[in-house]
Amino acid sequence: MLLRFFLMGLDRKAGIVLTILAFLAVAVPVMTLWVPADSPFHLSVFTVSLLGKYLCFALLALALDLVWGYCGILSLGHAAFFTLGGYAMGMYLMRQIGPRGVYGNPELPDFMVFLNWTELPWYWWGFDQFWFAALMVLAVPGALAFAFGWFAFRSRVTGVYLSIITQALTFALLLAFFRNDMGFGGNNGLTDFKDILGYDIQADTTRVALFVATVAALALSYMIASGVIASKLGKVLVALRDAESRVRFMGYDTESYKLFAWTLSACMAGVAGALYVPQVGIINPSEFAPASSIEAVIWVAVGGRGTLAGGILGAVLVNMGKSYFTGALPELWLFALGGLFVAVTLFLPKGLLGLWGQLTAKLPRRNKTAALPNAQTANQTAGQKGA
Amino acid sequence: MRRALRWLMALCVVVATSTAAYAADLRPLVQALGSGGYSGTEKALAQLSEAGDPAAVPVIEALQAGDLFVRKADGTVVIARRAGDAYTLTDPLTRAALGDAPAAAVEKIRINNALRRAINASLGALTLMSPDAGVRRSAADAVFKSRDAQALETLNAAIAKEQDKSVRAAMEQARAAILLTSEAASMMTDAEIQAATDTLTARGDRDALVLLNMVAGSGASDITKRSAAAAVSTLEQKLAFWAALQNLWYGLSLGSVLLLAAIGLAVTFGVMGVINMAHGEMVMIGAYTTFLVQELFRAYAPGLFDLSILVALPAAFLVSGGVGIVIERSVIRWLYGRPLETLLATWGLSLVLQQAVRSIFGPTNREVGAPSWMSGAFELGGLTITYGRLWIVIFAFAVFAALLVALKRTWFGLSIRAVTQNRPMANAMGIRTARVDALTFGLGSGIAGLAGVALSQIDNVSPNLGQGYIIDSFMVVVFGGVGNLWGTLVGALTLGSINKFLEPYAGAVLGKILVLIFIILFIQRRPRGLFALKGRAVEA
Amino acid sequence: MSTESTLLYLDGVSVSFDGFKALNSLSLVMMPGEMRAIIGPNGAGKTTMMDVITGKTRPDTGTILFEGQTDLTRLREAAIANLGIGRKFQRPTVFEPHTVWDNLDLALKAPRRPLKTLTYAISRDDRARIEEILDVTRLSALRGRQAGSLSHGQKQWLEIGMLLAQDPKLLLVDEPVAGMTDAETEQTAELLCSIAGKHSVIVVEHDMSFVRALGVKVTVLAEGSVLAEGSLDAVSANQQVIDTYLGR
Amino acid sequence: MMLDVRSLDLHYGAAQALRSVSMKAEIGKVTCLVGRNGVGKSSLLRAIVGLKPVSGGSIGWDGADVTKMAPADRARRGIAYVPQGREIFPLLTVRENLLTGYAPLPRSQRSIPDEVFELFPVLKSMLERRGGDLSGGQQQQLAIGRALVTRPRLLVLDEPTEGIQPSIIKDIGRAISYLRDKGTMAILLVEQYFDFARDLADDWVVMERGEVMLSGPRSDLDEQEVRKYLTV
Amino acid sequence: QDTIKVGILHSLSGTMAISETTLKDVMLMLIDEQNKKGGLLGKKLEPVVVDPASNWPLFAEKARELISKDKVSAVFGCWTSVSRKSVLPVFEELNNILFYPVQYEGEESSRNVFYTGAAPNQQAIPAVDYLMQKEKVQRWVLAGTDYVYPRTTNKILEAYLKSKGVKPEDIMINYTPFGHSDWQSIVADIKKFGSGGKKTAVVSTINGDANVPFYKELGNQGVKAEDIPVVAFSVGEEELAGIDTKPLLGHLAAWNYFQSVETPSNSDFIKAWKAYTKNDKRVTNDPMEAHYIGFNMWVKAVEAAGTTEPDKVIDAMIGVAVPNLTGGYSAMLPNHHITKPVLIGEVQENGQFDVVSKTSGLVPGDEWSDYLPDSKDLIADWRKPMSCGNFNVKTGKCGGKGS
Ligand SMILES: Nc1ncnc2c1ncn2[C@@H]1O[C@H](COP(=O)(O)OP(=O)(O)OP(=O)(O)O)[C@@H](O)[C@H]1O
Ligand SMILES: Nc1ncnc2c1ncn2[C@@H]1O[C@H](COP(=O)(O)OP(=O)(O)OP(=O)(O)O)[C@@H](O)[C@H]1O
Ligand SMILES: CC(C)C[C@H](N)C(=O)O
Ligand SMILES: [Mg+2]
Ligand SMILES: [Mg+2]
Repeated sequence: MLLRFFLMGLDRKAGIVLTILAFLAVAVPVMTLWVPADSPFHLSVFTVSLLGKYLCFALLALALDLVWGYCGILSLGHAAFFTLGGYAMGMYLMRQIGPRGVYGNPELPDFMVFLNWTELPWYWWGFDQFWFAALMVLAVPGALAFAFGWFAFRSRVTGVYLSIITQALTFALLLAFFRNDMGFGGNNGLTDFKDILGYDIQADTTRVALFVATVAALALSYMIASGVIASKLGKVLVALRDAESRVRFMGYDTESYKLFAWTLSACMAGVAGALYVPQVGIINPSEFAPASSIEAVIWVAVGGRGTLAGGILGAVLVNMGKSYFTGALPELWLFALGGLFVAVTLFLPKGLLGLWGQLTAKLPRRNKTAALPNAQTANQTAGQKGA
Repeated sequence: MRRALRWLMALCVVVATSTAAYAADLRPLVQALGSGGYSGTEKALAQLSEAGDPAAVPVIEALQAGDLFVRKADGTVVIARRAGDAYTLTDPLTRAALGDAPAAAVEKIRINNALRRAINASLGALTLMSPDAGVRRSAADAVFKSRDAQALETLNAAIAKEQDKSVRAAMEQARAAILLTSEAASMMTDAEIQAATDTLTARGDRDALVLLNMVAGSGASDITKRSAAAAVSTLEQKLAFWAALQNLWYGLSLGSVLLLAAIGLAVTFGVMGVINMAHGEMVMIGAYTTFLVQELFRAYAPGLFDLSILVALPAAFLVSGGVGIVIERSVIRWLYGRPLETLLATWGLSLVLQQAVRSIFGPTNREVGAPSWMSGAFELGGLTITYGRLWIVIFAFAVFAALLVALKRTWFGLSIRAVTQNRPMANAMGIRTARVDALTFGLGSGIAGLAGVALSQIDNVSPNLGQGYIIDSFMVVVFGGVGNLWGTLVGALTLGSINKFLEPYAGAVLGKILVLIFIILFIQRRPRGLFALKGRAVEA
Repeated sequence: MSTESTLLYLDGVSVSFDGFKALNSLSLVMMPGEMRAIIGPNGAGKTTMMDVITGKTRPDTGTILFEGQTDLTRLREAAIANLGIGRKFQRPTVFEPHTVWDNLDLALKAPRRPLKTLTYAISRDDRARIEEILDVTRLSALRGRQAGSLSHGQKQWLEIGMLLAQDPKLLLVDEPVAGMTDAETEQTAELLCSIAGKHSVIVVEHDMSFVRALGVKVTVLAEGSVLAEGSLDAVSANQQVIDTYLGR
Repeated sequence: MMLDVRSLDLHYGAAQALRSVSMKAEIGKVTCLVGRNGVGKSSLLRAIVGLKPVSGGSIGWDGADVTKMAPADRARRGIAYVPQGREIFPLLTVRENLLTGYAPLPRSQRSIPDEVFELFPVLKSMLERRGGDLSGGQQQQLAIGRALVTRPRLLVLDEPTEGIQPSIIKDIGRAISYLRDKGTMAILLVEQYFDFARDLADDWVVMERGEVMLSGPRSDLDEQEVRKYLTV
Repeated sequence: QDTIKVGILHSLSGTMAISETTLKDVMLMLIDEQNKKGGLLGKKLEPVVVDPASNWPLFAEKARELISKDKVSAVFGCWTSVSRKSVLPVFEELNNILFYPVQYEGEESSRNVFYTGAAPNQQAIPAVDYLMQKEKVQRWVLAGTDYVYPRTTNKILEAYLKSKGVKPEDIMINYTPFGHSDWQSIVADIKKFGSGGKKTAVVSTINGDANVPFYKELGNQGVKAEDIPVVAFSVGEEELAGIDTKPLLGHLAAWNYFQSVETPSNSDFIKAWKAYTKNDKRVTNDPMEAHYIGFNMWVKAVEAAGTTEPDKVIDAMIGVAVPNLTGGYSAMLPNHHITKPVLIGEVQENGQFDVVSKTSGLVPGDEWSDYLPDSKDLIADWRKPMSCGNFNVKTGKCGGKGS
């Protein structure tokens, strides 16, 4: 059954995405670890970490696209789940430092020591175990999303109202985590990690392994997401995106549908955050900033909303652009990036992937709808009211 | 011991009066101001005010204003006023002109906070007899603050002579303050203490409370202590009442700031449905316009600086509105019917605008000054109200009322609403939707610009200005109910008040977190905001 | 008549909007298998009645029982629908981004819980059922079309098809033939007649020839309550009905 | 003075909805456009009022070519539209909905003609209710009323009787003939309700699959012929 | 390789751009001047500017880019502590050098970082001493932004004040969020607290954007320096440039440098700066001086080591002394902090500070505060053979209190 579920989501697009990911998972380790450094095919560890970071963002974008593209929930607070997942991982890494901290306290992280904490707060218990931390990576964002969604969906909060309260959520978390009293290192966050699962976090092999793990997580999430979308549940999601009450009158309990997708998405975001932290080496409250969530929305929009692969593409491209331009045009890059966003909306209303869709739509298609007469993708009338 | 003190005091009084006779001989004291660094100046100042000669007043005032210099050549203390590159020197006592001197030839007598305090105290004591009632009043206040026992005698004399009721009251309060705090208190009769206590109770502010508390805890007789304690408790009640009112005022004024920041968004987002992430930048542009207008005033009409804000208002409206129209015509208009994409485009625009301002004006804060009618504060009963805030409250309400009228009572407003509710149909009805759209977006942006003028008075004028308000603005509009102006008004005021209500208990940080949680919970109760539109009309 | 045997039982139902009484102590009883036509002036409260039954609007007062026992006023829309109450809206509403086929697939009677739909695979029978409905609604050729690109009338048909697919015990059909040609109107009448008996149907319509073709008991609503009830001929003879509704 | 549509083509994406459609509508006459569901009637009307750009052909009105004109400018030339699906402004009150009809009028003519309330008395009693709150039929009445406020010279009606109670349908019928008889406006009517259309039509236009199959004055056309295109 | 590359890692966009952009400019100017003097080791210096955009993980990424891609010999950068924490592992891993020019909370010493800004004992404690002695302050308001630097500084100050006999009820602590802009009630509270009859002062660790509205509110509510002086640790000439300072006359700031200090080297520096930026109104401030010192130290150390190789330079840095702009010599200590004079200035009407107090000698930076229980036994000494950032003098071991 599980197999069928995964197969269901496997269309041509998924094939391409998974092939690329599989290629990355193989080629990148080879090119970094075994290809000699002077070869043009050598990849520096720096590049690997960078790519790993992009793929974490891609996973976040994928998660976001699942709820935004397919259930119409524009989350302006998805970074909250990402960051919580990151903190769960960060707490594990922090505990792994053990007595190697500057104060040499085997129990307490440094920031607790210099603020005179004497014992580990209860919510840090268990984070010295990887399995526990890994569980929390899913459970904390998942539980928060579930609780939040349960109330919000049941109260029928929709549209901008929902968007804004997700923003309020992440903003509140931002302020809360800034406070030193929260016990998460305040503004400075968690950093100075030493090792993960016993391996030196800065070692090349560890970095490559983390990268491969990220690719795997992304591929798995992609398969889950596209399986969900292809299922009837996915169709219900799309249906309720535009006509929720109609779906309800048909007997579907739309709240639980949204809750399912929302929680699933939050867990994915949590995983993305967890993989992000060891690769960038720090997690701090600024990740909660509303702007980070908005940026994630923008990756999805740039890549193409409601396409899954678009989110991935958008996240990677935008962040690559950001990395490049902040170095190459440090004083002007915002013009470039801002201009890019404007241009994408104006000229590629369906994102980069939509462009691809527009091109292929012109050619005869060979999937199942092609057999039917009259099949055509209809464009909305320019004047018509949109969703 | 006590007797010795009393004796000493009497002596002081004698000395004080007798030195007055030798008023002409202030010169060495004035001269002493210029040597010995801060402590030397302070010592000389003390002697100068002890001398009690009003002739010293201009000297001390010059010292306060930073106009007192030492001529390096001969060490003479002079008053020097800048005239171009050089200084014009005058004699501090005789006011005789002493010619000009280059900047390098004189050295300013510097003062620090301790000196400033001493100057205030001595000026207070010395000007109690001034012919100008205003001066006497502030002198009395200064004495009240300094509680300088030396001033007591002059104060008594001044009270005896004083005709102006309110000035006299101030003087009596000052006297009561001195009596109760100085060593002399222990020698006063109960009746005297009682009288002083009453005077202070009548004053009724926190300073009085502190003094009364001292009496209540002092070594005075039980009766006085008790009556002081009673006075303390009535005063405390009164102050608590005023404090609550004051908090309400803070809520109102914070609410007005939120309202101003949000109201433009209530047009572009609330009415037009554009998720306008560049709203904050429109506010910022308004603030920078204010800066530019003020620069012009500083350069060409410094005398009229107080009017700069009045000129900045229309200017900011036009500039921000103009930018808004350009944005609408070039970008937004392609996006109607795709509200989510407006988020992406306006976010991009906000990055561009921020960076543009950063490139043009630099990344640092720019100074926007407050006109005199917007600075300072006044007391209203037990409330302290700053002029700046008061004007912002008034202004916010005025903008709100004007917008309300424009949207609800004019043809333009009707077209705006028709266009935003059903653009193609409005067009088919003969409404020029393109023009209406551009003007509406321009209106919203222009109002954001107006907000920028107001915010420049209380906040940074930097490229980040807008970012600071964008989230709050969205919260307010959504909390109040999208598309409902009254909702924006009530939402802003509610959030402002709640914030200010929580702040004293929870602290600013937790208070803010609680407000956010409140918004989240509130939206659960009212999923379409405070002033939700109900009925089929909305669902359709 | 005991409420037990009724399918739908409305008693004293009132709804007001800002003081305006859209339903005024409305009472109505439907037996299983019965078809009923409801007519009445614009604004009489017909659509509001359906809103109240399906849980879209909560009544201010009154009882609404389904199958004699289930109190509909306490249930949420989805739960009501799952009891077997299906509805066609006055304004055709279909799932615009989905194809005609998917619209029907979604409507098809099948488990509605998320985990069930996640693992759902369409069966041969279901496929056949959808084909059948496509046939009946003459949408076969458009099965792959996005519902959003259908014309008004086509959407009407699709929505009727979805209602059929849902296979509810009680069908609430609001103005099914608006925007249909006369021939189609006839067909729709036939279609509805054919499903009555197994199902109960409430039809709201202003098209008298259609109502006549149905040949069922007619209830006339006016100002939120029942004005007359009986055969079409009987009610059309009622002077009040003529004055407020039919006109001369 | 008339509406003159010449070989109009119209596409939705790649799908062609109108194929070389030509037709006329004259002042003082009711031109009735009929056809089955989805044949392109509404599309043609949308093209005439300017809400949907055409891909070929021309639309002449009042001697001018309006093919490329914005809807608002066509409205200013006297074209008023009652769309299928009512499209009233949901959050505006009934009064405000009517007032939007002032847009193409000079200030001096800005008043609501009496015939609106005579025809639809219910509107008068609900002036302050929001348009979106009205019942379906009431909204339809409002949509027609709103079009009349603009004092049109070409009134384009897309299934105006849809969802309206019989007595008012009769009133609308009477109103349309009254307006025709005033001789100041051309009326283009799309109607599925055949009896209603038959009573009013001076000219017929019959469409099928995006094309005009038949057209001409009532006298020239056999009613059965027209009906043929409406059966399944 | 014919140039020596120097990395500049300061935010040019985002919230911190407001402070950091200036530091980028000053670095460019210093490098320019050095090149005019003939460069270093016979080579030209080449600045590499990147924009970490006030985004902390991006700091780490950019640091890595500078070191491994651009192969810079040293990096001058960071403003906030969190950005420094973010890049620290990168510098340690890739063994490069960072010069950090801003005052900070201390409690850190890394072999690869040179801290040219003030440690708490070079700013906060002398400021409090001044208030206690000169202004006879008895009650204290510790107001700060709610995050690590203010919290730590206040913790140190609280301990210090208590050790001086200040009673707990005479200390009021208040924290506000970043970018706090409505200061009405807090300023009113301060006034209230200050009307208690005892001389009161505010020690402000309020940071960033929040300062301007704070000072504007102080001015409007008439909190005069004579009554309740405010001493700030992050308000310098640059910040004052955005405020009308007339109502703020006499409020204080503690720094290691003020633009108003009259020394020949300072007036040269100011002149050069104004010329370089082609703007007569540009002001100088303390972190700029820190970069000035840091850069000159690095130049000297590279010359001494004869190479830019980090290991050699790091060793050569300790003991290097260069003139600072306030008329003394600052030296690099074994703990990678420097010696600095501490100046207290009062705000003047022209937006400058008037120095009212200056420590008689130079104060050595103390990385591990003596007022925090867990760090008072720690010292850092990066000279061989100890070469340890957290040596415990009690246990005699490197590595904090444990092992
Ligand atoms: N939310 C609301 N606010 C105010 N009035 C409302 C609201 N909803 C419905 N109404 C009014 O209630 C009355 C009943 O409306 P309803 O839609 O039930 O009529 P209907 O019988 O379906 O009419 P039609 O045949 O025209 O569809 C109408 O007069 C309508 O204007
Ligand atoms: N927005 C749209 N996008 C794509 N195709 C459309 C769109 N609107 C209509 N069509 C198609 O164009 C054709 C003509 O539609 P139109 O609405 O003009 O038909 P109609 O004659 O008015 O039908 P009805 O009587 O049902 O209202 C139909 O096949 C329809 O499916
Ligand atoms: C006080 C600030 C300007 C710098 C300080 N190091 C910080 O943590 O941000
Ligand atoms: Mg109805
Ligand atoms: Mg149609």
